[in-house]
Amino acid sequence: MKKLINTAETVLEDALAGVAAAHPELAVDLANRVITRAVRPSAPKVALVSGGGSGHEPLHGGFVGPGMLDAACPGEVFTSPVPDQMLAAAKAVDSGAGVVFVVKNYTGDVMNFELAAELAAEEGIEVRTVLVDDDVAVEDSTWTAGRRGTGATVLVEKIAGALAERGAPLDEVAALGERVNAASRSFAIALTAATVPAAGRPGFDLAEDEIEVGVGIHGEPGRRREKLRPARELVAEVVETVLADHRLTAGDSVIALVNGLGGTPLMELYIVFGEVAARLAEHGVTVARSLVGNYVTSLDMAGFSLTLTRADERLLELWDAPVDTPALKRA
Amino acid sequence: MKKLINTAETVLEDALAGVAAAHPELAVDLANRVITRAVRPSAPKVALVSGGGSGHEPLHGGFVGPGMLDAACPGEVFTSPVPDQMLAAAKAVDSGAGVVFVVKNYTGDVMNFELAAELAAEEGIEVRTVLVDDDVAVEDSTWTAGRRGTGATVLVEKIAGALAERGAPLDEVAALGERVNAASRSFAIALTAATVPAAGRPGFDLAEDEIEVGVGIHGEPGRRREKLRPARELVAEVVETVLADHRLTAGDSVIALVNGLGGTPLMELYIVFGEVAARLAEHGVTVARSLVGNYVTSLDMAGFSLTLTRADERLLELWDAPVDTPALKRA
Amino acid sequence: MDVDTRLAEAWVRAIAAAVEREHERLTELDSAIGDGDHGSNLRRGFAAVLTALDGPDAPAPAGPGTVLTRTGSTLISKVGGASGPIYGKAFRAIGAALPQPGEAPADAAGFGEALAAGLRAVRELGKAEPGDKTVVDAWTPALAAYREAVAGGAGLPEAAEAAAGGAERGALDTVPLQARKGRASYLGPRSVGHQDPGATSTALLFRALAEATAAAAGTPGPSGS
Amino acid sequence: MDVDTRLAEAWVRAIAAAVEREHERLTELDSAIGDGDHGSNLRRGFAAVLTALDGPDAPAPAGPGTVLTRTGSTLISKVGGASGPIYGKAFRAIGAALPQPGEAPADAAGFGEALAAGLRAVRELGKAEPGDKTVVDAWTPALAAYREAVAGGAGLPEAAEAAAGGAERGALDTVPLQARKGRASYLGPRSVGHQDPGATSTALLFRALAEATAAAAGTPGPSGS
Ligand SMILES: Nc1ncnc2c1ncn2[C@@H]1O[C@H](COP(=O)(O)OP(=O)(O)O)[C@@H](O)[C@H]1O
Ligand SMILES: Nc1ncnc2c1ncn2[C@@H]1O[C@H](COP(=O)(O)OP(=O)(O)O)[C@@H](O)[C@H]1O
Ligand SMILES: [Mg+2]
Ligand SMILES: [Mg+2]
Ligand SMILES: [Mg+2]
Ligand SMILES: [Mg+2]
Repeated sequence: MKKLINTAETVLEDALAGVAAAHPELAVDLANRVITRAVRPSAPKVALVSGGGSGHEPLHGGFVGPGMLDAACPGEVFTSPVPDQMLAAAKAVDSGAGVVFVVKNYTGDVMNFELAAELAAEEGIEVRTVLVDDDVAVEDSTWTAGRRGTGATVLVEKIAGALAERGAPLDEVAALGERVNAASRSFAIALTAATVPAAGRPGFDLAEDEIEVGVGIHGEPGRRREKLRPARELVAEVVETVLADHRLTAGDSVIALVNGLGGTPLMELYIVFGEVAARLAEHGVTVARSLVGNYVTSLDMAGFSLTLTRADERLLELWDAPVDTPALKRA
Repeated sequence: MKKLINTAETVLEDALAGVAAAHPELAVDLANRVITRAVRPSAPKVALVSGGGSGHEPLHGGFVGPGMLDAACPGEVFTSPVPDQMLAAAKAVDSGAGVVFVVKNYTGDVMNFELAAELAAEEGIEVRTVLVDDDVAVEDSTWTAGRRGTGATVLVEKIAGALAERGAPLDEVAALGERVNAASRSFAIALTAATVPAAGRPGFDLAEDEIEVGVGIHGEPGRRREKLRPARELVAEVVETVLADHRLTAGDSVIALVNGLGGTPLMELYIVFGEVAARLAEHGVTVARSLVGNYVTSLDMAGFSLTLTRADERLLELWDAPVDTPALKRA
Repeated sequence: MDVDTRLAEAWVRAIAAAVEREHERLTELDSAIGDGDHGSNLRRGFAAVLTALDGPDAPAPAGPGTVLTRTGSTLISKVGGASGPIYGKAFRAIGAALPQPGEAPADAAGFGEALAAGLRAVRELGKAEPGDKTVVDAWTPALAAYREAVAGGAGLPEAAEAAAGGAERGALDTVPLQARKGRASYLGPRSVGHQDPGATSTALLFRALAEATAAAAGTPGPSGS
Repeated sequence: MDVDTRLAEAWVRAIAAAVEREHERLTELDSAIGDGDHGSNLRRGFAAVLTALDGPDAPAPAGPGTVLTRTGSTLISKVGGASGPIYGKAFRAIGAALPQPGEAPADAAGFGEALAAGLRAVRELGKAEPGDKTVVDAWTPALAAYREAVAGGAGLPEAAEAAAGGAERGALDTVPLQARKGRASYLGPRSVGHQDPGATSTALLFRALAEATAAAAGTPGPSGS
């Protein structure tokens, strides 16, 4: 394992120290492991709190700031944070208008946020939870823990964050978050496995010509193993898979996120995006907005995910709203 | 070689097609391989043109936009662009106020931009060239091609770009670019080699516990091979190396860029930045501004570079000026 | 043998030692069908539990129930992931099911009820059925074997030994199962052929109970045996 | 033998064929002490040169000088990197040094002057001295051997053969050198022990000249031999 770390045990605290040093616009509570905005919103507003295992940076800490999250709770690598963190975050950012937890659908995250919601309620904080479950690689959700939450998280946090910033009430912000999630589908392909620092070696072995199709963001293997093929073919398959589930049709318009999993150069992500745009054009689907880069990563995993969110005027307008976070900015 | 590409021969054109599809705010001339702003500045201004081999994304195309570059010329992977590209770029963006070429100091880049400058002069375009050579790993510049241009390029392009945006004359913009370069020093460490698509395999072989110290951004081996050590120790060495050359002393303040080489997760870059901040604090050097992320990459190479630019009021004020490019935004 | 504070602490310490010894194996199992952190999750959690027991700020526990509820709370506060709430809630439920200080301490049968409360808590939180390839698949046969032993007249050490055997068989029996809960479920049929990490740690937990009770039986403590 | 249009074209085609054959080796050498693109750079460049010669838009060349200056211009426009301008300027200089259409064609001695002009262009642009581990280290001995052969009365094919030998020796002789120009110079002492890719491609270029002139000598063209 080759990593720029001090020890496997201290990756989270060391990384948080770096975030604190790099971002005066954020306040990092190292003891509670909570990242908030350094400058509180001037008026009371619904607060957005998210969190999850670390190793997905810039998610979630990189999305804290005006127009998006109020707080993020980073857990250990690929491990849901603990309820105490979310409670501390909720207490730190609640202005009385209530708190929305944005939770990616993983057993651990769901359970821990659930416990936190109970604790917050006991402290008199109103909490709504938006569950993100956009990954269509998880095919049979009756017989699984349900679809995983992946790339759509960025869209939920951005769009619901924009609405919260405008002073919308708690239920409305949560409902919009749910709508964005319902309008989103994702699918990912990995070229290499991720190495969890504490595990010390890659989660699975792939031959020089093999890929994992339908992976999540926690280094787990995908639905199946295939041979590497040209980007055009891989993307065509990914687009077909997403569209098959999404029922997007000619005339629809989408926000498209081509997301790197951490180890893939931007140049390749642009090649992928070019293919995505071409395939969608063939289907008559318009790419109204797009985002290409590393947003929801999986440590050093090479590969990409595609997220398509069906767009309408309102979502686009909120997507375009100003945002000022370390990883997403718009004037 | 595992890459999300169609063919090794078409990576550049396929990536440019993706850039064109992803960024309506850019105009991509696929035939000439020139990226410009889609919307021209309203008033005549000095135009900044940069370029270099591809594989360093987001450099340079990702820095085209208000407040930074007017045009970028991407060459083949790790290969300087050709003079025709820079000439086409200069013709496309010159408003009569002249053009500054920002050139990283590599034999190929220098030669090709030199030829381009001659051609541009023949067409009546006034050109100044700012050479970026910040990499202190190249120790004995009398016996080499001189210091390489690496991370400082981002600072030169941002700061000179801000000045150009305000309407400063050609010589002033070029002089400021040179001043930023002179105030900057960089050093890089690689944990893995980069794989050039056309070569098909890594540029060098590293054992599971080895690193290359003092690498450039073209996949070439560094000054020496060492054993991997904790981030704290690696960073301490890098900071010492840069400071030794830079003669920064207590009370000085810097803009610090911790830059990922393409294959290193953001979490590790934050760990590195935390260590950089701690070491600089020990030296009494203030980090006035910082940037952590993938800005000047080397395909899929894992590792980081550190760039320190001595800051003064004027540089900071221009660093803080608005910028709106795909990879760097500030309101 | 009754369940006293000392036994409760000994059990928790034995789990911590087992986790320290076996965390690499747990992580390896979790790498195969999960995300490769189960060992480090429990290790972090039980290290914190030991600190809570032994640290300078540790209050003297008011009884075995308190030891176990505090263990559960610490796991919830320190582990995260799926196993944090699951084991955390389980220990809190076990602790809550034990008699209060002043009441008569739990005997083998009473402790069986507490273990059952633990399983109920796991199932309530995680909604897993037996056969879903989770903690439940080790805990269920462990509890059944424990009860059968008690019904046959066994004391706590023997019943715990039976439970450990049951948990270990249950963990092994997860190998051919296709996961339907937790991360492993994402793998679909590819989860078949691997032992579930959580069921495996549950087996460690019951093996630790067998060790702690056997040791208590061998070295009579203040409460005798 | 004089240098006519057909010979100039044959030379360029022979280089293109050699580059197509050897590009992987050139890239491999460049991977060791450079950035692993020298083979693909020249391959891209000479493919474009062939298109410029043969493509539908190719104008009929007005003479051997035009063939070579056009080759140089195409390399400059298509290659990039260090080798693009270096070889581009070299071919442009060689072409410019050849007699204009209407003038008496260059003989072996005249062509030697053109090759010398090529080397001057390389050195003017790149500022490399012999021993810096560059193209110059193959071109210099190639030119010396060529001139020596011509001084000894050799015709063009024999002189070219001598030049090819000189270039190949020169390329081999770069192995022990420490690079002082180009990317390889960044490696410092670590550049020692590797053959320079650019010197190696220069050897291909002179070997192609030997082949083309030998073929022209064997199969008399319009200009005879
Ligand atoms: N719904 C559930 N009910 C019971 N146990 C579960 C459930 N989901 C997961 N588990 C257990 O949790 C274990 C994984 O724990 P751990 O790796 O620590 O958490 P995570 O899956 O969040 O990384 C699995 O092996 C499984 O036994
Ligand atoms: N200053 C120079 N003068 C002459 N030849 C040079 C000089 N610098 C580099 N070269 C030659 O260029 C070769 C590398 O070419 P190439 O790989 O195509 O370009 P780049 O180095 O830009 O990647 C080197 O092997 C060397 O022979
Ligand atoms: Mg986990
Ligand atoms: Mg090159
Ligand atoms: Mg796990
Ligand atoms: Mg090269």
